[in-house]
Amino acid sequence: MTDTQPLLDVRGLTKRFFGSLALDNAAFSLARGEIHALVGENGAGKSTFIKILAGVYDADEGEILLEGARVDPRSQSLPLAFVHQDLALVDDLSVCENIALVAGYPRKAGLIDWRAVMRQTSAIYETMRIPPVDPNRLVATLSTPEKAILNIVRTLAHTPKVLVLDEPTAALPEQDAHRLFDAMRRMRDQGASIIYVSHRLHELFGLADRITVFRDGRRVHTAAMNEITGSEIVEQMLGRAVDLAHRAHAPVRDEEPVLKVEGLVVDRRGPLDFTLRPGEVLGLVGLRGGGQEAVGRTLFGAKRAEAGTITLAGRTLDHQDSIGGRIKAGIVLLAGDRTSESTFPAMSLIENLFPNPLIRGRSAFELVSPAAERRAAKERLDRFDVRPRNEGAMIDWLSGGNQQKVCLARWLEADGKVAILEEPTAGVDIGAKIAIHRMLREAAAAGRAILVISSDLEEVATLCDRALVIDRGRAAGELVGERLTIDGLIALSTLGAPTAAAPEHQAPKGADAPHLGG
Amino acid sequence: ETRAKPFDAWPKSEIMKTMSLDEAKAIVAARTGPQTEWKGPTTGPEATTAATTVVYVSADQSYVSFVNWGRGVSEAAEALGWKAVTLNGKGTVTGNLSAMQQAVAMKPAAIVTSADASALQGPIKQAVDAGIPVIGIHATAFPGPDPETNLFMNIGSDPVEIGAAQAAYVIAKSNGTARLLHFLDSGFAIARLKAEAATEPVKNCKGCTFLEMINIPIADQTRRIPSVISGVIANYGDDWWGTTCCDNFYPYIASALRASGVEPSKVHLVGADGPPSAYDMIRKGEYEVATVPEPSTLFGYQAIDAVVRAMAGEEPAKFVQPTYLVTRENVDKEGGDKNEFIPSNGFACHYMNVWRKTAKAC
Amino acid sequence: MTQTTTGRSFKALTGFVSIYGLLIVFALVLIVFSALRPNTFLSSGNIGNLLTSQSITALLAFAVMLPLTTGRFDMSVGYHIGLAHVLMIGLQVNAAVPWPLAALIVLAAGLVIGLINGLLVTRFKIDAFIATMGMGSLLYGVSNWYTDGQQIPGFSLPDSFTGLTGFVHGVPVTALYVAVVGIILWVILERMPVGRGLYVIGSNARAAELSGISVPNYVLGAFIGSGLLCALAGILLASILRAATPSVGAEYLLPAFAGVLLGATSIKPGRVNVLGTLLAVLVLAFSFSGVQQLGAAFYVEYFFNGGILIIAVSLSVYAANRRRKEAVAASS
Amino acid sequence: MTQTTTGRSFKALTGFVSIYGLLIVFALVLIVFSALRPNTFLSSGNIGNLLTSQSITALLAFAVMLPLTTGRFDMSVGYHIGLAHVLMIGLQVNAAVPWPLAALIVLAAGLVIGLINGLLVTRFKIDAFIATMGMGSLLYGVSNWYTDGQQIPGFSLPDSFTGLTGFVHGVPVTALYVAVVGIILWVILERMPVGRGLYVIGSNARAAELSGISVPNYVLGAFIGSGLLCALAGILLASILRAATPSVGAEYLLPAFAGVLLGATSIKPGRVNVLGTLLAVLVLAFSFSGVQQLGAAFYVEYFFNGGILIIAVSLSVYAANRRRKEAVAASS
Ligand SMILES: Nc1ncnc2c1ncn2[C@@H]1O[C@H](COP(=O)(O)OP(=O)(O)OP(=O)(O)O)[C@@H](O)[C@H]1O
Ligand SMILES: Nc1ncnc2c1ncn2[C@@H]1O[C@H](COP(=O)(O)OP(=O)(O)OP(=O)(O)O)[C@@H](O)[C@H]1O
Ligand SMILES: [Mg+2]
Ligand SMILES: [Mg+2]
Repeated sequence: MTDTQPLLDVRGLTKRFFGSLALDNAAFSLARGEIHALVGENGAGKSTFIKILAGVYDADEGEILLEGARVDPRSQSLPLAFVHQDLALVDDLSVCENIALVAGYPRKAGLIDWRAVMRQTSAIYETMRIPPVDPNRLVATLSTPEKAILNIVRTLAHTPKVLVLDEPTAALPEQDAHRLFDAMRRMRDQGASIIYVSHRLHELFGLADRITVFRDGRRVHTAAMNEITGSEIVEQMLGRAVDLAHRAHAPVRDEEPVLKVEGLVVDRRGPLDFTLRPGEVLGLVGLRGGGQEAVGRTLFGAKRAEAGTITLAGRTLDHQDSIGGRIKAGIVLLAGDRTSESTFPAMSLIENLFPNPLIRGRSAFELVSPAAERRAAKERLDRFDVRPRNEGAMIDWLSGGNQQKVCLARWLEADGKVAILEEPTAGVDIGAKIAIHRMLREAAAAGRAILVISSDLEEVATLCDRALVIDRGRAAGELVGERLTIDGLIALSTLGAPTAAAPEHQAPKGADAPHLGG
Repeated sequence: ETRAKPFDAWPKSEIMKTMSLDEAKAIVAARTGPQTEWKGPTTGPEATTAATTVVYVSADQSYVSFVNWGRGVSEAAEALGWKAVTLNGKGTVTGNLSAMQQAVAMKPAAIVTSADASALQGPIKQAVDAGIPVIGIHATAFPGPDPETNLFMNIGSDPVEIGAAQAAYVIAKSNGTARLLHFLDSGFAIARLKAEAATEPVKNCKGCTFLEMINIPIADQTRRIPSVISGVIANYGDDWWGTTCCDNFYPYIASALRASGVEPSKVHLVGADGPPSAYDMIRKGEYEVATVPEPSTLFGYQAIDAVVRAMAGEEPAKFVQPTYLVTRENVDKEGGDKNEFIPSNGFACHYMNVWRKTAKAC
Repeated sequence: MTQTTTGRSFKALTGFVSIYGLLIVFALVLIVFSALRPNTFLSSGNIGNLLTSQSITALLAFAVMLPLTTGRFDMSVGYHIGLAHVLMIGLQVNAAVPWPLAALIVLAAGLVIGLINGLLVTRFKIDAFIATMGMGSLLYGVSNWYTDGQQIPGFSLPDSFTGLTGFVHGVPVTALYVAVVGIILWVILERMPVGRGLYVIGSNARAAELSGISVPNYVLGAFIGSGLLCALAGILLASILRAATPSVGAEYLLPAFAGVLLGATSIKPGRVNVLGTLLAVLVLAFSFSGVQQLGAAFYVEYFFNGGILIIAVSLSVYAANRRRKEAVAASS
Repeated sequence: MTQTTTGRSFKALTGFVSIYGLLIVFALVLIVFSALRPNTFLSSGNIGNLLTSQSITALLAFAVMLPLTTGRFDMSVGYHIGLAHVLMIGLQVNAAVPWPLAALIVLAAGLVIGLINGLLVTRFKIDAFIATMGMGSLLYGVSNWYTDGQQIPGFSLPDSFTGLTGFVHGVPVTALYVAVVGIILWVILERMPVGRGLYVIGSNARAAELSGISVPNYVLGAFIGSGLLCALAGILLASILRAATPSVGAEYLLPAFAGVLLGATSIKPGRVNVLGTLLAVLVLAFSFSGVQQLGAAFYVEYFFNGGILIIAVSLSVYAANRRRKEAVAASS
């Protein structure tokens, strides 16, 4: 064994899904004690590669060498730990049990020691320096970012030789992402090697040591992180150059607001006031538990407001409205948790695009022509560049990013006045992200008002005309125009919190306190 | 002084292997005539006037025969001022088991059951050990006490006689040329016995042909019968006679025959049990031409008589009501106007004379 | 060259099998048994008899299918048809209600029963399996209470009522009702937004809700439809049997489920659907009838039923897997 | 102040009801009926008989519960117990096999049947509901073939065999077996990682797979366990009935499911569990026995069965919802 021998070496990895190549003779090599970024456009084969390492899929060809020895993840248990792209959480089990599922069950006399299972919860949250949630809470009652954190921390329980993270930050608030990066650096310093997949390229600089780019199931480039630029990475990924500095704010139109929110209280948090004009893209950002998600859900009728008024195009909305009623009134919402709230598994792309034709103004018992539907679906798949471009394919066959495009197409193409988009580009590659941002701007230009609820501050900074930072259901501040930058957002969202004692490692008490209860 | 243990079994009747045309005609003539003569007991112990409860464990309260027997038991019990409680075995072996266990737990004066006794050995033994006599109505194949299953008495028509009556009718009315099918649920011993008695004479009759024994588990009769009838018509055409253990098959067989386009006068069915549907079909001339009914109310009186005798420590009365044939000609006689076989022999009055030591003219 | 040709035709074959597997089985059954029993298997008598009796199973299978599109079991259909047929005969015989009125009453009762099932599931949030199981027991209680466990023979049913399930120009009318109901259901499920909604609920109820679909209303509607179908089946069963027995009904439950689930392996593999259900009911009925005509022992039916279920489903699962592979291969 | 106190005690109450609802119902049933029938309801004879006969239902409920932890239905348990008890008597009566050997054969057959069920579901990827339904039909065929549809009376079974389900110091031995099996299952499901794995598969199979749980092996194991439990129940049933009838068995299917699903509303609300299952079986049996002893019309028990199922489940769903709401409210 020499020092130059990689810890993990993968060669000639090929995986066909029903004949199509997801991985085509792919190679990857991971050195000891490095953080190695893995990037590539949607459907490039990153998750497939990781699932083969995890033994979830069988490789068709190729070999995996760990410390020089050939291994088979399917039959061996290897010192590798994974955070998969799809949240692998069990909703109706408690937090501590979800942790034990991955971290292991402490046992006494061969039997599970439930007290110890609960005790290990706080220890595990400590690895990311995040205050633990109540170990007995059902995962179903956690918010999306809380789930994302849980999904990550439980893997960090033991320091494995290799830690593999597949887009962990797609739904993670900026502050928590930084806590994760700190934890990763600590683990690297303790000798672990980390594979890190992300579409948020700006994260990689300063974090990763090396980067590998996949395209069409092949490795096309590996480089040291400090020897490559963002636009080079993008060019390797997409095979073409893209202007990363896209930022197109439209002149704010001087129209009457289409949406007026006054004194809104949800989940006993608030009050919140804001307005939204046609043609405007407004970002709502906040800390984890800031309540920005609840605001969107309330506007959409998926949650009940406890106080306040919502006025849409001059008409005050009834708090008892159903979701269907709000859609009819002109509000649509793209849910952030793709797998559990957006996609319809085992159904075709057509059906995923048009799950409820009523929202396109059809009546329940009206005849729908399948040919027209197919045409409409094809056209949308084209516009959103969904691959594979087969309207009859099942949604389950698509990569994460492509599924996201389908869900986005469902809502962006629906008629309406206000579109609320939670994490609109979660898991979408940089090329597609730019295209989607362009489409959102076009939709705005055509008169739509768009509310973006995103944990991706870069997205908010580049896409939105205006951003509100939400803290405990209240607007802690507003950033417009030139002041709307990533740094500005971070500053406001941490300073905006009243007790920002240790902004780096300690979440503001106010925001987190509720999570300790239960 | 209750005696719960059964006495010795009665000698069993022999199956008629052969039956000449004349014999058959004679049997038909005898069985279709009125049943006015009382052949049952005229003496016996007096019944108690104390509050007495009898439990009737019905094999299946959704099935007309079991319901009617229970009604007979209630009627006879009420005539004495007793109380009868019905427990439902729900048509399953295990349902019968738990109903019988319940019956034992209720500590009644006696238990009357229409459920198959051989799968109830445990609780019947418990009852007998506790001094509770168990009386069957068609709970085993033959009438009389049944030491093997601990029944103090089993009440019923003689299955051999029922089969013989069916065979006689088929041979007589077809002038010795019938082609015969027999439908049964061979899960029941009594049904197998009736089948043998009904088919042996036909098998041995020169001009007749015995076609097939067709087993239809009662639990899926509704679904199975249509395709069974398709098979029958495919294999034998639509010119045949049918006999059966149980009339409850016939409404389904009739609907399958209708759906297959068979004329109502073509196929001739001879039934047993005599539920209202059989009277209806015979009256309308829809496939069914005759049935051998069971005297439900009389069975109830017989059962209560057995209880009275058991309570006095005496042997059950050695009495079996002769079988009767319902045909289109006599369909309204002997209770037929009520769609039930009620012998016109004044049995209720006779029993009351015995139980209350009276001497009313009946 | 030849290799790709065989490859392509194999592909075409598996695609065809995965969609039309049941149709193929049906054709095979027809061919084999009409060769073995040429004079009788495809005789109009046999077909009329089978179609008439299977119409009931088919209607009940539809009744099971509707809530099952949303992923909800309806275990009450067996006892429901029992009650419906008891009421249909009972009202005419005991209460001298003219049959069209009796039919309306039975349908209204069916609607109410479906509504209650639906409310138990949507408002009281009881698991559908258990709610409808409890409801089934209640319905059985009602049947037995109404009849006191006795048979009600249809002494004087009018010809117009018994004729409901007769023949017109040799065609069994009952089969026509099933065809009409089938077409209506097909249009609703495959061509109308409301059908899309039902399937979508079955796939991901939370996402359906967030698509603006009122999940409770759709589920309620599915159960009401199921109740109406049971009532219709009960009316026809009464006309076929011309006598009512409270114990009738339960034996239809498993065959109805078998039809729906076996049907879900064909036409639209992986999802319960109208045509698949109809085909499955026919396949099961005709194959069993054929075996019966060959004079098999009574228990052969059970082997046959179990065997055909397992084999047909494995076959089409296999074909569907192959087809899925090819679909992705073709599109990329 | 008083308001919050009542608020808090109301909360505690709903929490208690949602967990111990069935226990409360059970206590009520015992109190009410022993007041109404003081001499018979709680007599040792009645309790002994109920516990003995309900042991079978309880074992079958466990057999249903095991695959149901992973979300798979086993519809073959009814026919399986039928075959097991037929074999158990048949081997002794027809083939003069000593009973311990016969029991081993029946258990081995149970293992094989469970294995086949499991393979159909995991390897052939057939929907569990339909695979086990088909399997059930096959098993019923075997029972009927073996007995030719007739009863096998066991008039000369050895006392050591019939004594298997007897009493020791007035305690029904069968109930002891159930207790032992229950404890084993409880330990496996609640105190061992393998049990947690089963539950995880049941609530999110994908997550289970990504957590490194071998879903097929776990499911296979659950079906094998189910097969063994059916075989055990069949052996005991043979000892209770002392005669074998091929039609026995199917009637257990719905009560077994009712027990498991009703049980899933208590102790660990929302998830099938051992203690809840046992409680549910007892509640149904004792309330039913009480109603029978009151001498109600026979159909009242159907109302009662259906009613208690629906009411008990609605109650505990209501309580669980309140509890969950409070949990969420408290945590936000
Ligand atoms: N289960 C599956 N069935 C069929 N095809 C699949 C399956 N999983 C992945 N694929 C296909 O394999 C290819 C690679 O997918 P993969 O999920 O590895 O992409 P990815 O690089 O992770 O993309 P993303 O950035 O969108 O997550 C895609 O074309 C996808 O459609
Ligand atoms: N949910 C749907 N189901 C079926 N067909 C649809 C659906 N949505 C759109 N279509 C059909 O697809 C075609 C294009 O749809 P699209 O909504 O893009 O049309 P459009 O250009 O907005 O036209 P319109 O003026 O009718 O709104 C039309 O024929 C439409 O009927
Ligand atoms: Mg991916
Ligand atoms: Mg349009």
